Amino acid sequence: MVEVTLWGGLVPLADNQKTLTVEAGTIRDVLRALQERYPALSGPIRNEVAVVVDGVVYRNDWSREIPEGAEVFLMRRLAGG
Amino acid sequence: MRYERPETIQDATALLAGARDKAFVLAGGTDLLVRMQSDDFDAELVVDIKSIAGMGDIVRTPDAFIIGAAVPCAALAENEALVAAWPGIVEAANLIGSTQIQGRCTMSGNLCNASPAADSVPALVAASAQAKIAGPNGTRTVPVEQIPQGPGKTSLEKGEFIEAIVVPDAGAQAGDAYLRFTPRTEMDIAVVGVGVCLALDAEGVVQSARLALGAVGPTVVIAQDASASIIGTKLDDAALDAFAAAASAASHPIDDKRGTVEFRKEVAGVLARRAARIAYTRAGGN
Amino acid sequence: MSSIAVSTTINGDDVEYLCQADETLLDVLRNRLGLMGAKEGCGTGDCGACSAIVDGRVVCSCLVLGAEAQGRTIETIEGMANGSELHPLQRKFIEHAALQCGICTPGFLMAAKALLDVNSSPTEEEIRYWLAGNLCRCTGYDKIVRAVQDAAQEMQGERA
Amino acid sequence: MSFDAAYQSQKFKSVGSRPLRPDGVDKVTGRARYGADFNMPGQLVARVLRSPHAHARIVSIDTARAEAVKGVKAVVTAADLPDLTNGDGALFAVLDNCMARTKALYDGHAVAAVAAIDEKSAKAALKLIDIEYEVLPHVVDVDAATRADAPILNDTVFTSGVTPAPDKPSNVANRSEFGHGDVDAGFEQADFIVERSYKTEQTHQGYIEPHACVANCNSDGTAELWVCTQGHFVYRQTCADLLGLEVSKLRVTSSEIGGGFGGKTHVWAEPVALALSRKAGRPVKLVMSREEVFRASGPTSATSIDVKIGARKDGKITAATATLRYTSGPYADMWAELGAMTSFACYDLANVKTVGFEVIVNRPKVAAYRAPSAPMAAFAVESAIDELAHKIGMDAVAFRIKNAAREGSKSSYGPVYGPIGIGPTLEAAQSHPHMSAPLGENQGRGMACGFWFNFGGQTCSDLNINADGTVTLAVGTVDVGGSRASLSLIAAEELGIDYQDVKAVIADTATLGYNDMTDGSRGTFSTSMATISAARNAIETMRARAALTWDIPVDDVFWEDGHAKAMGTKYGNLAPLSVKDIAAEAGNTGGPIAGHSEMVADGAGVSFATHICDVEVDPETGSTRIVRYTVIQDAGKAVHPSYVEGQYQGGAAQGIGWALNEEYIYGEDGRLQNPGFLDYRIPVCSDLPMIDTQILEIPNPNHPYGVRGVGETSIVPPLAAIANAVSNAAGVRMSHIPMSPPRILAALNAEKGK
Repeated sequence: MVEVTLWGGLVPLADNQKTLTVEAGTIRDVLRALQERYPALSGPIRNEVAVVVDGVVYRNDWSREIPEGAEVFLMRRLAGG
Repeated sequence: MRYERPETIQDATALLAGARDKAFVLAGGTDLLVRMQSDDFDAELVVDIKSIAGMGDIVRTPDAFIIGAAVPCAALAENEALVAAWPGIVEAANLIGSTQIQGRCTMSGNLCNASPAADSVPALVAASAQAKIAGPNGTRTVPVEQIPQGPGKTSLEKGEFIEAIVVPDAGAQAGDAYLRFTPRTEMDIAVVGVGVCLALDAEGVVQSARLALGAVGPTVVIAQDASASIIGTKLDDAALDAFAAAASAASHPIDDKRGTVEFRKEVAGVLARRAARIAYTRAGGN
Repeated sequence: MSSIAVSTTINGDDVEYLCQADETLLDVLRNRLGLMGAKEGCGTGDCGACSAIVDGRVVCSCLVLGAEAQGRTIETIEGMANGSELHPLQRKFIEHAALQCGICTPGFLMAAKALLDVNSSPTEEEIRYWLAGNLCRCTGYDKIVRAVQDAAQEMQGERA
Repeated sequence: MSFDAAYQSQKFKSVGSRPLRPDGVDKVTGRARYGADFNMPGQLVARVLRSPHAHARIVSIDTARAEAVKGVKAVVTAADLPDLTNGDGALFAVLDNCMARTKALYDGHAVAAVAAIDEKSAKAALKLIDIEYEVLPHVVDVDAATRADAPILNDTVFTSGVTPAPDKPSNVANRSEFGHGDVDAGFEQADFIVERSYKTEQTHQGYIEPHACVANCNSDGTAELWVCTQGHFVYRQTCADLLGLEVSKLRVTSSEIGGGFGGKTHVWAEPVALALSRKAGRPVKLVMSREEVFRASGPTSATSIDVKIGARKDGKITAATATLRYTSGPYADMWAELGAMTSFACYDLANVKTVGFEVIVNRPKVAAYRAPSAPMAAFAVESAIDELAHKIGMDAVAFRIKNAAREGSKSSYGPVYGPIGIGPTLEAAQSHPHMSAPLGENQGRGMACGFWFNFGGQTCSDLNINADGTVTLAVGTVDVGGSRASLSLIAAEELGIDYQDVKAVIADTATLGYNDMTDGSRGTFSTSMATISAARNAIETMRARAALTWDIPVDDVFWEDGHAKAMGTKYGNLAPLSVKDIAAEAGNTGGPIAGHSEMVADGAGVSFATHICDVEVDPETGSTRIVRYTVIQDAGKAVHPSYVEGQYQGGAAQGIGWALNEEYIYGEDGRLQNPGFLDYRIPVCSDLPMIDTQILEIPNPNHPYGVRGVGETSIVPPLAAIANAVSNAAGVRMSHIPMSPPRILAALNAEKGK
């Protein structure tokens, strides 16, 4: 089981919950589980999300395994300069 | 647009007089070519005066320096006699733009561009320099401050152009200085410009003084009472305070993208004080 | 507006071209003579990326008319190396990483060459004020100044 | 083949050295070709007509007279760019920004464009385009735009991130919030509190190369674009979307790029050039003037930020809040959100809350500018932190060390930090000689910290072993600051060959797989990872070829120091085979040898820096001179140290310009007053001292060589470092950037009670 914290913008789309627990081994599993539970999340998840696992930001690598007890955060996909 | 490169002054004045529409003189071109970039620039004729004999020369006569209209500012610093006699004028001319601009721009062009913030004009005015104007019916000479009439406007008649700047001999106990305020150390248009020229007697007492301020009015401001406030003094602090206050009072700047009214008035006083002290030492004062 | 015929010398070669009265030397170099080394960064003489040397003085070629080049000697970046042998300044700019994007480099090299031609061992301050007309947004100028100092020393050594 | 990105500590032979860059000779001889240096036969010249109004409805456009001008081959308006964005708001914003569809939303907004055989006829045609505007009230100031009486720019914009959802349109497009703990309780425990509001004016990236491209559309749907860009693959996708082209048929070639800093991550006029070419049936060259670059490309945000920080006597911060208002131009984006996330990112805080408001105004569409949104937030926070340290009577560095985030700290934007480098940069600053150097009259020292995210991204690279054993490395990230040299070092290191035997080139979109934008300081980070992966693939192939040559099992062949070697002694002493040896036989052992990599290089890790700055303030004129400047930043592993130093120095110089002189100045009429390098004053050579750098190397666990991104962080600390130095030099706390002489003199006078 993995605890996932959503960024402010997504909270209203998930029954106003800030953190959720889902069954997941990789980032892809987390995103799939979230979308199944709250279909409204699929829009932002598809084109503007980045996932932070233990402090490291991933923008594309959804195959990244999630270590046991790791902290998972959903963040807006950010632009650099 | 037509480009002409006359070889004599007469041909130049004839060309300028003969133009139906707008005609411009090209010496250094560092102002003219910038104006040409804008879409609404149009001109019938550009007269390049650099092929006219003498335009590129600095001639030393017993009582003056005659600086040809096509002499680039960089060349002024290479003329030891001029630098020795008029360091203020040379430093003002050398503050215009960058090395690349210095290789082209001229004091006559700076004068005719009639920008309130021109760098060389306050120093020339302080030095009581004159402009030798060539025209269809001969030449005339006027004090330089009579050329600019307002931003971008000069007193030159149709067919006239400046042939040379005439700087009188400085005299023994005389010294001049030019300072300007710009946010960067180079490449800026003056937010405030201050030209000072003064002459001393043997004991170091100020006999005469002229203060000219740039970028604090539509044209260069000659601060009469500021000059008066230091005549008869040895430039002690009280005299300098009065000089600075008078310089600020004489300024009537505007707010614009380069500076505010309060800033320009205050800094005019600060620079006037500093320039006066430099001129004083150059004039042999302690 | 009829064209003006101009004959001049560029990088030691005799060159002739036709240009419009209001055409700048920069446009002539780039669009008529294929000398693309001079770059237009601003078109108003404020950035120095178009610097060229006319009769020994480094100037902004965007503020010179093509017609004014008649009978003058012009040096551009393309003439700085001696065949395939780079000028010491060109070598030192690469060695010191004195360029990143490189768009300002031709202009800096022209200005630095003009400096060393008149002042063979300039101080840091003299270099910085002489090069103030060349804008660079990538390097912060540090390595450019060091490259010019190093080249001056090497050229000084050659002369000594 | 899965790629193990984990860091292995090793002794490097090539990485860490300072060789000459492969593209150096072209750049010092003037042969390098930038955006405006490319021409196609029969090309037309393009000119864009731009709105002189800050806010106006386009009532009608009549191009008949313009089309009749001799030499004009095409005139386009928004009608020639039909809306194919099918509901994608961000893409529609790009389309509308390239050419206004209903309203001109800022001074300089493109409304029409002309392609003609020469500039003269193009300029003449522009004057004959009859356009009727209905001028509307405008607003350019970030705070004025949020007031109730402000003119509404877009009546379809309702503030998102607010519950309940508002029912009236607003210029505040989005509210974002971050943080944790209970700030009110935190402030109760504070012995000292600093509360202040700060403003920063809009600045531009200031790249010396104006945007330029040559576009060519053929009647068979194929098209070509030569353009200066930070991401030709992204430009291809965006242009294809906007013009309805198939991605495979649009080939985009990245020219040498004359600086970008985030400003060339976005299309501005490229779709217009393609549209003109399509309509005229001829290639079109479009080069922006410097004035157009200032008026109509992508400067950064203007901001207004309120900060409140409380701390106990012992120096522990108990609570911190920030409210950040960022302008985004007429189209909302994520700039305020980024500011809210980065503001307190350097610190380990129990109670923190940041709220960001994205404000739309009649200014050009904001694009990224090197660590976008972070420098402004850092200016406000690091100024308040400095003031608080003074109040408590603690040394500025010690106060930061006490509160700095470390491994395990919960960041103010949410996630817990892994191993991070802020502590080491602060300790390095504390012991740096600059910190104890003497100061002269009217001089002061200031310091500040900076944070940036750093990203990875989709990256491809091809590494081909040529017959002579030398290597061609084709990469898809753009080289602005010497990355071809760094990536050649990486390939040489992994293959075990000499740097001189590797030549790196930037491939165009038709010859390499998709690469993300070169932004987020990812150039060297991601492409070095892809290059290592490609090199390892090539090594596997070469081991197999060696095995074939020796006729022994491939498992008994290992790679070391650039040679295939046979394991053990059972095969007698087979002479090791070099890359050259293996390449020479390639024809008979299976054909050309190459290593490819198509990967997602992620896990860039965040980046920290500490800057120290000495200034001298002239008390009589308010002008500030930078006397000494030191940058201390963690690079993980400096691949080519000279170009890492270059990033540190360049970022600092841009920060110095931003802090002291650079700003967009708008008149009452909403028009930009200083669209040029004369009055938009970036630092010149004589304005700056040498900029000293110190590279820390704390390996990034998610990169084989420990490499971190370095390109952006260096612009984050300068605004605050200089503000703190000015405060210590002149005794005035400046809260408005840029700290121009008039503002400092006014503050000095106010201080003296004049």
